[in-house]
Amino acid sequence: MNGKGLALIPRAEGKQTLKDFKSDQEVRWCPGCGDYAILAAVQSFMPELGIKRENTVFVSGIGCSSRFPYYMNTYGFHSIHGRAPAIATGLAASRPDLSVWVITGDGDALSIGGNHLIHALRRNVNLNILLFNNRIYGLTKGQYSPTSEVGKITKSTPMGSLDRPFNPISLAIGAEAGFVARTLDSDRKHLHSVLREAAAHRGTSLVEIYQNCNIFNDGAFERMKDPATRDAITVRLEHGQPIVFADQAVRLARTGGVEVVPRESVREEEILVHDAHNPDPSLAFALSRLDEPAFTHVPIGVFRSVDRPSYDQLMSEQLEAATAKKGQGSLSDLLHGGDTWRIS
Amino acid sequence: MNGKGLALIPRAEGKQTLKDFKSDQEVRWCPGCGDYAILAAVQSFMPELGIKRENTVFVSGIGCSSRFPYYMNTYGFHSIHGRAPAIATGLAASRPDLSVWVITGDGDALSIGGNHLIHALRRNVNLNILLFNNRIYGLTKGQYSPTSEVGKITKSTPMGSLDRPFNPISLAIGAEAGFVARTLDSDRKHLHSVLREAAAHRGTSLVEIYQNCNIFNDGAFERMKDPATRDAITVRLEHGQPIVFADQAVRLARTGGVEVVPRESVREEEILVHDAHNPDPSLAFALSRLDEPAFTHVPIGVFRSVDRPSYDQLMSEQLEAATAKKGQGSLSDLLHGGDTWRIS
Amino acid sequence: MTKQVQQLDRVIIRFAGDSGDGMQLTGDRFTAETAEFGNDLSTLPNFPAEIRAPAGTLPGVSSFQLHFADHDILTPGDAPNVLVAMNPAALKANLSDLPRGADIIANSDEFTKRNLAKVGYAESPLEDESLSEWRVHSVPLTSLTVKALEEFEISKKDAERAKNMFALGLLSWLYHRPVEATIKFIESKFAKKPDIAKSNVAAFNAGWNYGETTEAFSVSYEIKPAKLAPGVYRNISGNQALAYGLIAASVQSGLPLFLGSYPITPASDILHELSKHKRFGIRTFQAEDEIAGVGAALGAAFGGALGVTTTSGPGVALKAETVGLAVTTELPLIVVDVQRAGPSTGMPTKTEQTDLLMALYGRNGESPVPVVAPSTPSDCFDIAVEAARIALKYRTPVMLLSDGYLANGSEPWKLPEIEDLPDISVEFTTEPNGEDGTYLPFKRDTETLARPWAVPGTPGLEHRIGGIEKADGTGNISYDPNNHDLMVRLRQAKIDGIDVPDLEVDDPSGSARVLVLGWGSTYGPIAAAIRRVRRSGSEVAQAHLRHLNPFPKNIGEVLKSYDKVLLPEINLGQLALLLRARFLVDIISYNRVRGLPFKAEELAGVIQDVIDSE
Amino acid sequence: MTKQVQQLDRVIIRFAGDSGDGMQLTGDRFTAETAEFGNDLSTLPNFPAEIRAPAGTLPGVSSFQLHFADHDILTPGDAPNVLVAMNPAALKANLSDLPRGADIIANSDEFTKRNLAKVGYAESPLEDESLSEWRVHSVPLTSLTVKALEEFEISKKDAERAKNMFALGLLSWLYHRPVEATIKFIESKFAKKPDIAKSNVAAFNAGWNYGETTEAFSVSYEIKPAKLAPGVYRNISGNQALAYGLIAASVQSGLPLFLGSYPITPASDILHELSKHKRFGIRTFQAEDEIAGVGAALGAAFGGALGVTTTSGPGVALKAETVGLAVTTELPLIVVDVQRAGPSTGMPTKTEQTDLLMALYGRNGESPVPVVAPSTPSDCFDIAVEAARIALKYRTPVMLLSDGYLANGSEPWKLPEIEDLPDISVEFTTEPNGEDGTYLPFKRDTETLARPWAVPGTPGLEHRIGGIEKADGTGNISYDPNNHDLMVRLRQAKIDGIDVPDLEVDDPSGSARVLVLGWGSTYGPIAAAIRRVRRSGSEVAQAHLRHLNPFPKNIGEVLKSYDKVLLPEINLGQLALLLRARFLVDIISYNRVRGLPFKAEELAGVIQDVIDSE
Ligand SMILES: Cc1ncc(C[n+]2csc(CCOP(=O)(O)OP(=O)(O)O)c2C)c(N)n1
Ligand SMILES: Cc1ncc(C[n+]2csc(CCOP(=O)(O)OP(=O)(O)O)c2C)c(N)n1
Ligand code: SF4
Ligand code: SF4
Ligand SMILES: [Mg+2]
Ligand SMILES: [Mg+2]
Repeated sequence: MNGKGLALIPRAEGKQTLKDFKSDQEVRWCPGCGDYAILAAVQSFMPELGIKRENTVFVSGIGCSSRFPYYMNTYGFHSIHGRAPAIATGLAASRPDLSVWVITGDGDALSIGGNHLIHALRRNVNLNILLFNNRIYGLTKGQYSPTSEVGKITKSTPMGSLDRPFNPISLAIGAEAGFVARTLDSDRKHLHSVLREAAAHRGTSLVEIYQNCNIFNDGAFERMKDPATRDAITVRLEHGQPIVFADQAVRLARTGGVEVVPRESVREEEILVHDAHNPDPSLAFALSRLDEPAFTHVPIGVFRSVDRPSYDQLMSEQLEAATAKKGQGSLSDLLHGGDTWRIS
Repeated sequence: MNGKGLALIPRAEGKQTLKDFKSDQEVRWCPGCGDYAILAAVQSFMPELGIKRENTVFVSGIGCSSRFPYYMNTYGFHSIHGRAPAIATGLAASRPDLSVWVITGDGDALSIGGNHLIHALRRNVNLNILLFNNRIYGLTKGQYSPTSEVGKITKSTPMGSLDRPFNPISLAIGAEAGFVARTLDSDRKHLHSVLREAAAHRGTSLVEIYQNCNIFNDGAFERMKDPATRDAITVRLEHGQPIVFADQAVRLARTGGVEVVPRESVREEEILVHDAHNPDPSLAFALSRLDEPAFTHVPIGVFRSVDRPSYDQLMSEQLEAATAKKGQGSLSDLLHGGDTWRIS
Repeated sequence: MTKQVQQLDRVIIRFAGDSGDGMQLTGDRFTAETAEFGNDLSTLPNFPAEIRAPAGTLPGVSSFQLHFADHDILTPGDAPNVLVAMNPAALKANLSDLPRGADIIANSDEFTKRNLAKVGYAESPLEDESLSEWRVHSVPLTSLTVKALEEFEISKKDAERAKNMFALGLLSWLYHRPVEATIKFIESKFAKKPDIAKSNVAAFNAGWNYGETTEAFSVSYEIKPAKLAPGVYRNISGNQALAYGLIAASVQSGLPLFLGSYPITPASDILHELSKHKRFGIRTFQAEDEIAGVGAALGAAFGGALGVTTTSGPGVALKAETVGLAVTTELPLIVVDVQRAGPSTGMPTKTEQTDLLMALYGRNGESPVPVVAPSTPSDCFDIAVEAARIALKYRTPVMLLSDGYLANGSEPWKLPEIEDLPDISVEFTTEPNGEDGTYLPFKRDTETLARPWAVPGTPGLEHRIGGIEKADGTGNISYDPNNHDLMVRLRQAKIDGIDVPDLEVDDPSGSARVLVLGWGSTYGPIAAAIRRVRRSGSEVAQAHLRHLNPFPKNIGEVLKSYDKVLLPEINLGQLALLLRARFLVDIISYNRVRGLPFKAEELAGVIQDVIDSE
Repeated sequence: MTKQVQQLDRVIIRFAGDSGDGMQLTGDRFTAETAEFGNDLSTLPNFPAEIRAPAGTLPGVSSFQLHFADHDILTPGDAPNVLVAMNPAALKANLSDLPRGADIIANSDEFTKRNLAKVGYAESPLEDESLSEWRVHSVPLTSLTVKALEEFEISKKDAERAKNMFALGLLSWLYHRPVEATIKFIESKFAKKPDIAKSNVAAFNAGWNYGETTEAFSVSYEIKPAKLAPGVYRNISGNQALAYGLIAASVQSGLPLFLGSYPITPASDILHELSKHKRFGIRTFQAEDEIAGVGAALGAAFGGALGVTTTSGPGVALKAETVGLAVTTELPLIVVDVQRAGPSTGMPTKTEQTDLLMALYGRNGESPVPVVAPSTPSDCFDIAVEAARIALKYRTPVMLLSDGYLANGSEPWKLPEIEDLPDISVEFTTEPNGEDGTYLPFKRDTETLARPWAVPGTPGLEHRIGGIEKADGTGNISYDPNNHDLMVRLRQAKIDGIDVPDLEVDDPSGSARVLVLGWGSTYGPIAAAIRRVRRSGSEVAQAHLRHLNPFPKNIGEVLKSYDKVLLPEINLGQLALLLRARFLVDIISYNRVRGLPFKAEELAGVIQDVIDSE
């Protein structure tokens, strides 16, 4: 596979395997942490891209999740809290031949790093941002995060948190994101399918990955994993497919949003067919509101995937256009370019 | 008038006039700047609130617009670039008896201050944020801003800007805002009506005000002011009213968003009736996308106004609950509260 | 069997195990028993950077060191007399700190092939000769615990997890600790799970009985209570003391406390602690980042609150611009930096004193701020009140430099009498201070140079402040060159003029020629080293700075009255730079930047060398 | 009428008017004519903080000062010989700088009741006696211009706006400036509006003719070209020179330039300038804030670019955390701080030298960075290349401290020969440097202590770096205490060991007892002051620091070889603090923090006092 997102990245010569992507560093998350599953999924996914390993870079901020780059046998940069999108932007904008992945957590991406995230999304540099959302601050031992539910009791909120969480999908769509998806740590197949589309997308892609922190927020996504509840709440979005799950279907609501109704109660044509490529983000936004109140219905998959030129691409084009017009810059010409005079 | 937003703020005794709200400082914007009109509108609006002038505070960041507090004869804090929402949050959260107004620009609020803005919105402290959007950096002499249109030629982008602008209304709705509105510097009546609703709303209200910068981005909103185009593109949103303008009407589109159609071509029931109080933000979001491409149709008015408890209120309640349960804190009890022992 | 009881004057114990083994809890409980018993004590917890590094690995080792004695002591001790090693990793990670002859109590159950291999032991050190220089007590802690709990209806996993309580019981027996409080503690901790509560108590008792009955331990030890000053004591860590100090400052100033903070190691516990005390009218605000944290605190200060922000080094860097705004708007604000090893992310769980120059100079423009630093965990209480006093009296942000060692270390604290706490109450301005009933927000107090503080809600005093240069008096925006020079100097003069107590010098004979100066958390190790040096017959003076800016007025004199001044710092010489520049004194620096406190022995050697080289 | 022509050796002109009057443009053009004519020159633009303050008010006054001479000069001059005042506000705002006897050319048309009232003149100073000590030339510039343009089809407003060209014409006549280039300039500037172009040229000519024909001016002046070193010259401002220097560094290093920046006065023009030169492969990225600006530059550096970020003081504060990351990851990066008056927002359009200590210490942990500072506008070119050299050779962020005075001021610049520019090319690492073909990203060059630089895309050298402490050599995360101490010292030693040229001392006789030391933009005023002092018969030495960290190796010697060292700084003594601490030398500081450069006369007095007090 090789979508536009990888068009400028050199292809690997031989075949690569999972092992090629494992670094020699001992993995140090808590036993049982969802990060393990994601790491394994990514390591097993990378060979599929067929790009040179040395042209792959993982950039992260700070948090448990942000340790990720150490475990990938690629280039990596474990930076500072919240700033990975900014650092990755400079890297990707100046090196279109690299496949740049940002690894971040809900605190890293949405609390301290919120501004860089939303700007990266509107700017559309060729980045893949994987947001490990465990709805808690793991590394600092369990304070509530901007995705924690209201009333969350943590060390910093002994009487419960007061502020309404972000819905990362809604926020990203509101920030003009071209590619937005959600998946789950424990569903490797789905994770792979979403990563595949993200990598193929040229521009910034945001993938929210629900990740269990079994130490400080265990079971946050249990309803999506427990066979007893899973199927009744998981809404799998697939482009071009009607949005149906269990015995339910999704249709447009009169009031502007979307609603879940018993499948039998609607006509086939009424069922919403998912269009991830819709230039108007309104429907993707409406779908992101399906899980209100939280975990009644949780869409996963690609909400939105719309092509537009990536920032790095446009930047390169300007450089080329300027050079095409007046030739490559000459330092001597530049210095002598103003009003000069000679003294002899 | 006195909505919930002002419930905790002491009422003025006598009648106040515009003059009461004018400070002794000389106003120093460029002649013709849209900021003058907004200042005059706000000064003439404030007496209507009937709250004590001394309980009113204007907090701003940095930018031309952020000079605003100096001209209001209230308490004021001209802070640093982008941080006004954070500073105002501390003030409003600790002083529910104050009416706190944040004055900010498109660069101040959406570029450097983007993170504070989105967090203020989801957090819902009792603040009124007035975002003067002139789609340019005024104070630093004319670089493009996060609301400038793609291809904008400025000093920092001589070949045109590359990044897609934010739509502040979409961004705010994506950030869980409870109150979002838009108005125009030159339409004092409309400005007043929006300010009135913003002030009455308890929680964070965001008001985007289109503001002409006649020096660096003159005429940015000309299509909304020019009698020749004005009425054909301005969509006035009024709660409970069908959304119609000129000979056009707005209805739900099949693809999830909303669309503009000739009024005559639709049945009355098909015309969308604006519901600013809809708990689901999807429709408000869809309406925010009406001006794509920019200035084909620009909704103004209150997009969304939904009640939920404000952060400061919840915070006060926790303090009260804690005190109710165990009584006011005693320092001596606190210090002696752990395992103690006596040495004599 | 009656066992021998030996008298000791002091003991250093280190509990070490896997992160999951509950060593911090064990250490805390032993500390509580020891405090209750009346020994003086000092503790040093040491956790891994990871939340739970893989079980059994070296990076996963968590430890807790406790020094207790029958006299007053100053540090958690250099080298443990006893190491409790719950697994091979714990043994390996800590062995190098253990002096020959020390006791090792090892959980032999965990010395399995697999666990040994994880840390690179080919053979079990409990079984070969490699530990022959130590006194090794191999105890099958896990299986003994499981056996002791057979009768309980709990899972094997839960039974195994109680092994730390078994160890605690054993150690409690070994050192004659009172046990009632621990039993109560266990019962209340697991109040909701009575089975677990009972089994943990049983494990604890079993450990005690094991010591009492088996022959593995033939001697137990008694350490008499210390003769400390009379009063009521509790054990307290630096972070907790700091939080209590801030609450006290709020009470004593009459201002509501507003904390704007963003979690960061090792400062987060101050946020956690303060968020529990809403009954004091304390508002804790977990902000989206450090900038918002300090911004909100400053906004609250503008509104008349005692504004505080707590963080560590990287957070201080981020707050710089806002602290500069506080400097120029002259609003009170407390910025707590619990320093950790840098630069950048550095080693978040390790201690360091490397933020002093940042605290002083880490802002654009001439931007003076007072800086204070506590010297011991309990001093964090007093220094917080002192920071508030300065902030409120002089209307200025104050930097408070704690560090990881103070934050997590603990010691007995003699509780202050409330009535002895300073009155730091503030009067807001409520009346015009200018001509014609105008309000001049920058008309200064002639003595302190502080500006008046009129808060929103005060009729008639509406005014505007901001980050642009202000005209003296009116506070209006001013670009006048002479006004700017004046304001720069006035802001500096205000800070330079802060009333700071004189530096006290401990020089018993009055004839020492060498002064050892310190600041911050090095107090304990320096003082302990000084004791050693004096004990060995040399004369040496000690002085410790709690005020780093401005300095005490007598400091120049003090420095000049000694032939040599030795200044140990856990940095590359930051305070030394300041003193050299100010007093042109050739300070002798001793610097080690290892993320750890100094050891008393190490410092004693350095001090002796300086004395001898005279 | 033949007019008298008088020879002068130097003149200082100040153009002053409303922000809308085009004074900067007028000044620029006069400067260009003067440069073309071959005088040496130096300029000082001075704009209001507001974009366009209300017309006719004092805060709205914009001015441009130009000093030109038949010999080499060093500053824009202390006090103007001629003030062109386009309105009463311009007169009032500038009069106090004007020595008695100076010429005033005032636009009498603007001295209306209304305009006079705006600035508090009861009567027109042109008509009462108040200006009797100056030589006042009342010229109705506006009406003369409008009259001269009667024949053109332009609005009255446009005609009036051309009055600055009339003034320029008059001044060009008065000082015998060549005019062709100005006429060409006007024609090309208004190429799209031929009417405006023609009328502006006409206004310019009318001004010239007015001088030539009326009796208002009986004397005109000739200032011979200066005898500067042979070569090709252009006039250049500091910001432009800095931008060119960065481009040169990119060319000379062979690395593409990546600028991550956020607009801020007075640094924005560097971003503007660089964004024009995409043909050099330069990527300019206007980031969402300063943190993103430096972050992107660092990311680009990781990818092998010459990463640069440009800002002013408040922005530096915000970038601190990321610069710390660059320090610990040891990546090359240039951080340009165009200093402005602080603290906080301060006075953005005014100059200052108050960020030196922040540059050095404004980060958590021991976080050493080299610091360089240009001394003149054209030196900004060289210093940019030097900053790049250090950054690339030593793999380190470098702080470059320019300031508002250098940024906007201009002077003739003798263009360097491209082949004389240093070769600062870099070799990326492409081969394993460890055993068994491994790559050790922290295995240092034994001479420079720089680490290798392998960029993504290099097969076999995949590696990870980050902000946590790294093991020496491998770069793996390490919490080992001794490793940390080692790394802290290695990072410091690397910076301390940077090769920096020796400090040159200008001490013609070799027998001066007083040394005047400076750094940054004070070079011109200090050197001019030194000339005065020497002219008056005293001996004094001068030295100027371009490298603030590390210092030149010989600096200690230099300092100690003079009885007194005087150090003027536009701060409260920041460099003095560093030198005192390092060399225990009792530096004499002279500090004025007025947002303005020093005046040569003022400094001459200070220097003389120091000499005399010997
Ligand atoms: C500037 C700065 N502020 C705060 C911290 C402390 N800190 C480290 S990670 C983190 C939050 C982690 O939460 P998240 O991003 O959700 O990651 P997780 O650990 O849950 O994977 C915080 C507050 C820091 N390292 N740097
Ligand atoms: C930390 C910091 N960065 C940059 C600046 C420079 N700056 C001042 S205002 C501004 C942007 C102004 O744009 P906007 O917010 O849209 O306000 P406007 O002037 O257009 O009203 C910038 C970049 C600053 N003052 N502080
Ligand atoms: S604390 Fe939570 S997120 Fe972090 S490693 Fe442990 S389980 Fe994973
Ligand atoms: S620059 Fe633009 S926004 Fe600023 S004062 Fe002038 S007109 Fe208004
Ligand atoms: Mg998380
Ligand atoms: Mg703007």
